[in-house]
Amino acid sequence: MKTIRLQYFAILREKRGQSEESRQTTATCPAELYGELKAAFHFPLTTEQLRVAVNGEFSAMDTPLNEGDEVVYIPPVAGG
Amino acid sequence: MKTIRLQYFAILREKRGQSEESRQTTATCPAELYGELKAAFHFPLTTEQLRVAVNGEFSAMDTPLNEGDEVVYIPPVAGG
Amino acid sequence: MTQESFLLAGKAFDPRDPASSMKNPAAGGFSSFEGWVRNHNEGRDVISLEYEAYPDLANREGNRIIDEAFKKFDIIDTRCVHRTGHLQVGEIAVWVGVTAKHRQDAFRSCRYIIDEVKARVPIWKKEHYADGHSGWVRCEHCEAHVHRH
Amino acid sequence: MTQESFLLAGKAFDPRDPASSMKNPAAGGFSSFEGWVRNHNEGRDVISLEYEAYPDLANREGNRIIDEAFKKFDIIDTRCVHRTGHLQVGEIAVWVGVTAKHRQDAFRSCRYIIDEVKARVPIWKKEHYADGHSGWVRCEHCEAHVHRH
Repeated sequence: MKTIRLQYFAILREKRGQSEESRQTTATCPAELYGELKAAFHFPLTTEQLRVAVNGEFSAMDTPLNEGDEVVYIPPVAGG
Repeated sequence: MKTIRLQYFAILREKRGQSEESRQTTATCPAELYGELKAAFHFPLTTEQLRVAVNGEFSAMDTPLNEGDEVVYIPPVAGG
Repeated sequence: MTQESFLLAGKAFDPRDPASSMKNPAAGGFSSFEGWVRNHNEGRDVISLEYEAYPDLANREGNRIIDEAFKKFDIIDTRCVHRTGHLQVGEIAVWVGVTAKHRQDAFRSCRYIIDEVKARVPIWKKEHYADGHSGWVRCEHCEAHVHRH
Repeated sequence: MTQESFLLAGKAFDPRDPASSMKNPAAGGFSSFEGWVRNHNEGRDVISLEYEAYPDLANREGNRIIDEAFKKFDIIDTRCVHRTGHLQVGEIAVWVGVTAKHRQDAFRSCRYIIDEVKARVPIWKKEHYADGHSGWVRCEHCEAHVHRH
């Protein structure tokens, strides 16, 4: 069990109903953690449609997660 | 013999020492007229390096000239 | 180039402010682009927009794009400012300015930066439509989750 | 587009003036370019410039280029202003602004207009150098006719 800090943006923030939380999880990577969150909060996107940032940097979906990591899932961007 | 109005710009104006004149000539086209002017005023450009405008529009160097036409020789441009 | 070449702006800004620091006697050309909020998109009437950013990563990725532009093109300076928050039709959503000795590098670099910013920087856009609906742009499932607000 | 889309300006101008009439809620992008007087050219130190135009034909050819841009690209509006007279380093020599629904057309059209204006519009540039000499740019024989002033 480790504690992961999550920030949510855009459609994920709206679906979650809040913009951040700390979560206890046994997930070992962002893909696994997303599976857990998707089931809990009915997120409308799959990991194929997302990128992920761990501790403020784009990372692979199978990056090992460590205690206290900050994870942000990035829906398709649409700036400008 | 016809009367042609001439305007001079840039290096041709400087070489001529004035920006316009009316000139009596027997020249039948802008190329021929330029030969006359080049000899008289030591213009440093050849007709291959110039374009010509007759009555405010780009024209061919062998366009027939008519009484009262306005002729402007266009050195290589360098705007912007 | 400074750390602050890419900036997020929470309020309306005047492009002359970021541009004012870019005057340089060695520069022969200044290319700029402004993205404006349009009154329509994909056949729907748009009345306003919301831009939401992940600020830490947006700043980092925005400045990374500018570093790339300096490597790819012979430019003197560049700035990019992207709005966040609620914008009305006609407001400036994003601004890019580039100075270079020659105009070709200024144009190419300006276009590179805006293209990459739109594709890579974590900023999301929610459109509010005249019919009362709204949706997150490029979120493929949004149509199924459109809601009244 | 109006007859006045291309203008010559005998004095310094603020690009916001021609740009101010281009606001349009259907426009998603505004691309602009400013040509600035550089302090050097082809290895020589430049202290000032003179631009001389053949006004009738410059206006006609400038507006013709803008007509072409409307045919080639999907743009909403465009303006171009070119200076004449004596300019100091850093001054704006030429300005082009283009609005379009999409940024690609705005960029392409802006670049088309500045490229064609520089190549075709009868405007000539005389450079004044730090060493006291001067010369008409692109006049191949100028080197042989450089003079003190």
